[in-house]
Amino acid sequence: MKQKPLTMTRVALGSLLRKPATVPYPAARKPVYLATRGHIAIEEDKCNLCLICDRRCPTGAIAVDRTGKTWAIDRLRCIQCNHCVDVCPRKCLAMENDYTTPMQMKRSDVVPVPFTPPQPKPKPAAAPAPTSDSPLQAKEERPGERNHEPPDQSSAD
Amino acid sequence: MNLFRKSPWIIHYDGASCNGCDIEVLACLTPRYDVERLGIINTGNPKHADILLITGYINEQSQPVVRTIYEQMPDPKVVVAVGICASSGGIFRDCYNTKGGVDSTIPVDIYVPGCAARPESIMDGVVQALDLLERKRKEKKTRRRAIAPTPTSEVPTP
Amino acid sequence: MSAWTRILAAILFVLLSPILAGLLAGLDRIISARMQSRIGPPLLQPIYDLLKLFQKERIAVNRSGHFFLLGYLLFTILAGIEFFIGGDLLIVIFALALASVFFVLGAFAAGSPYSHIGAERELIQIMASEPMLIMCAMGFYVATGSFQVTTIHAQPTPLIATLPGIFLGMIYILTIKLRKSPFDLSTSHHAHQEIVKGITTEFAGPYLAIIELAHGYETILLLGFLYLFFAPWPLLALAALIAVYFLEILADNTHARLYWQWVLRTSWAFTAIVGAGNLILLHYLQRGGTP
Amino acid sequence: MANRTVIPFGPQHPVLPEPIHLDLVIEDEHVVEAIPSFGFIHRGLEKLVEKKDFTEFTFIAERICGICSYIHGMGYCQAVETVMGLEIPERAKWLRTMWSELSRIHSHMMWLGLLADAFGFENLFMACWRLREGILDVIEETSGGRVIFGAAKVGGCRRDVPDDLLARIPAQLNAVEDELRAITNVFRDDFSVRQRLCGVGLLSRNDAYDLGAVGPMLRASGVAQDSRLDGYAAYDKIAVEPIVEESGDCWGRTMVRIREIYQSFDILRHVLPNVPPGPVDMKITGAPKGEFFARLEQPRGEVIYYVKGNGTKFLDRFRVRTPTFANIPPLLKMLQGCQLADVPVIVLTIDPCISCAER
Repeated sequence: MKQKPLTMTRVALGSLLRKPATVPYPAARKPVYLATRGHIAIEEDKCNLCLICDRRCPTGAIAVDRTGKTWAIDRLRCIQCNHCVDVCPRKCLAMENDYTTPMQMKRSDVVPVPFTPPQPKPKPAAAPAPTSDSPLQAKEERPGERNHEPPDQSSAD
Repeated sequence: MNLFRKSPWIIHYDGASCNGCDIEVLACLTPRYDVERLGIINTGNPKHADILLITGYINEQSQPVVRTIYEQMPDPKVVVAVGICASSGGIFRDCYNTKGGVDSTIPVDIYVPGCAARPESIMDGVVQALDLLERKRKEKKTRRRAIAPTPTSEVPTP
Repeated sequence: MSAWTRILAAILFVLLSPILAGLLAGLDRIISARMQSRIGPPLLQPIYDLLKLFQKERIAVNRSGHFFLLGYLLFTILAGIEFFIGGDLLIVIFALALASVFFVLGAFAAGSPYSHIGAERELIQIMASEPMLIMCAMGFYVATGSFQVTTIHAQPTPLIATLPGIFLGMIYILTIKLRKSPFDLSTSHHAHQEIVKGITTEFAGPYLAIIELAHGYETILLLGFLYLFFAPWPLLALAALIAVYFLEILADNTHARLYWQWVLRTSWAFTAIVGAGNLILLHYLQRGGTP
Repeated sequence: MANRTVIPFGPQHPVLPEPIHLDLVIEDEHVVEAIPSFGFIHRGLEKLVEKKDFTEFTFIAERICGICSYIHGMGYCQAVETVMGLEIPERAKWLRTMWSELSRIHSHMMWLGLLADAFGFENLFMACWRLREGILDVIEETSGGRVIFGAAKVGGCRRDVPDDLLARIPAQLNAVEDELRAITNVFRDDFSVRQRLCGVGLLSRNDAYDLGAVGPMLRASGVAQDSRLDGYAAYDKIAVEPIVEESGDCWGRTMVRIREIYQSFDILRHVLPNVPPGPVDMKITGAPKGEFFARLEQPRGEVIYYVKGNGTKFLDRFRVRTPTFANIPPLLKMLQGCQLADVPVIVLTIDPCISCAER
């Protein structure tokens, strides 16, 4: 096969004359698709605090507090795997298409859940006894955990 | 004029990540996203860089590397943890060889969530970092003035 | 040209070159970006970069390195002043070579393997480009009988007519001097390199800005050299300079980086063929066809 | 400059985004020896099988590597399915084939760009990555993620792809393919590219075989080996011809990968209209008991998954042997005696994926 010089010239000059392929992001943005996995949202009215999402989350990003009646997600732990959406028995979780914005402080998004447990019949989700990662324990370790002190930064001068 | 807003140069270090965020960081440089619009250059040299993008968490072996890169960067500098592994250890935080997110080793200024972090997210994170750069420069200036009335310019080295 | 206009030209060179070179580099980056289907940075980006670098913290690896860098900047400016004041072309070339040597010494002083390799490669690039620069001065001498820039500038006919080979050779080494692919061996502005940033690896903040500044002066000076080929017709000169610069950008975007052996070999071969060939032919013609 | 210098290469390096460290002992810009050190990215994720149950481990398997993410997830699932004796639905098999070919195209195009970056050809890098975005769009539209697909599941696929979308994809692929021709012609013909690739990093057929090279490395040295011929997923119904080059140098490996891109386009054009209707996953009962080796063809070469179940929800053992791991001995062999400028090119021709290799 022969070597040819300047084979890229046509591509380069062609691109020079065409419109750039750039989507100027903050001004315009690429459309998202129906399937795009962005972030988890909850319809808190439907939630019955069954704890299934809490237990099945592969990274432990979701924390459900039955006594305080809150559903919380740590966006910095969520891997958008969609697993909680798949396992949610009441279909109150959904995968939204837009991603979470960056943040300067670590925080959890806490959603209060207006759920009043019906008195007579016992809740089905409470039946399997949690072994090591009980919701209470998981909740307690959340604030302090992995919250390392930044190492002493000795500035250069 | 806020010059750091106009010309942030980045350096990218791949901690122990799965490469997903790395290729998204690189994708930011390429025509679809083209961060050079914002004056961003991927220098690859810590001494030229203003913003350190780290993907992936830290393990024993990479800890000194990350620390060295951070210390080699001249002030003002900002650290952006890209992806959930860099932010919190992510799905690998239960592995035996993790030390946690980047904040276990160096102070992190911006956390970019996502697995893998989308290029738009990374750009948002970098844009947030720009304001911090200018603020850090001013802080540095006032601190220096407070310590010594005559500004010393060079770091003496043997 | 009167002495005052010449002094004015030199002052303008010192004052305006950074801005002009910045604009040129900005244009370069925009056109490169468009060739890559990107939007590219704002036009003033190189100037922003330069000013930002001056605001960064000064990290010193080695004080002597910075002394050499100041030498690089100073001698580049001196070469430029000598050129625009209409002085001796040989002094310009020697001052420029000295400036490059200072730059190389500065990189050697840092002691990092990357900057060492970068400095070695820079020396090779100087070796590759210097013969052509000297041959350019010789060509001007053969064509006009003088090394003085004023005399060369005052020629009634453009020198491109008698020195086309020298002009081609100058374009060739301009690619080396501008650090464009395929000759971005020692350091590269945009593309990534196996030796990190090569010769500039160890210089941070304001010192990097000095390098950029000196590089800007050098660019304008070299474009001044090319201008001399079209001196009587300024508009043609401008068009030619724009065309040459565009070709440089195109070459940058259509070539991979090549080996230093290749760079040295081809630039000497090219210099010998077009430069020396042009000189010999010109000499032969001036002697009235008798050898 | 005849005395020996040691150049540290990595773990942070502009042309190689991944953390591998090589101490290059050089003499006159010639590499005498390359001493690697590893472990910058070791996570120990194989141990996690003891903490996560075998279905949830799929998410971790997908994150062994973000570039070949889907094939890792799929290979793990395939190994578990074989241990459990599951026969997954036909549609799931075809969708798996589609996604693994898409990920091969995206990986190879990314690699072409990185190779161009290694020899300082910025425009070519940008061009490859620009076209790759077209493939990523298809991936995102079908699976929901740009790099981490999240579509693998023990017992099938996690999501179905609507038929009208499947019908639309070939047109998108054709558009990418048309533009790609001009770019790959540059790799094939261009003078400066050929200068940097031809005759660089020679690996003879015997060396490649003895040192255990896999994938495009092996095929570029003239050995026709392709695990897709084993007929996993729907590959038993597709004729796959291993792509072989004889030259054994960097250029040969580039050509193998370029031809594989076009081959994948052809396979996809065959797969997409033939995806059969039906369910995409099945209900899983019980837990894996027994052991199995699954062999798959990644973009980088043959990958092997070993799974050992003990009848509980938690697996006993899980091991991956990734192609990059297998390709490192040939890499060290090739680096001896090359020029310093060739180091990034040679390192990239094995298509290093260090996060795969170190897990």
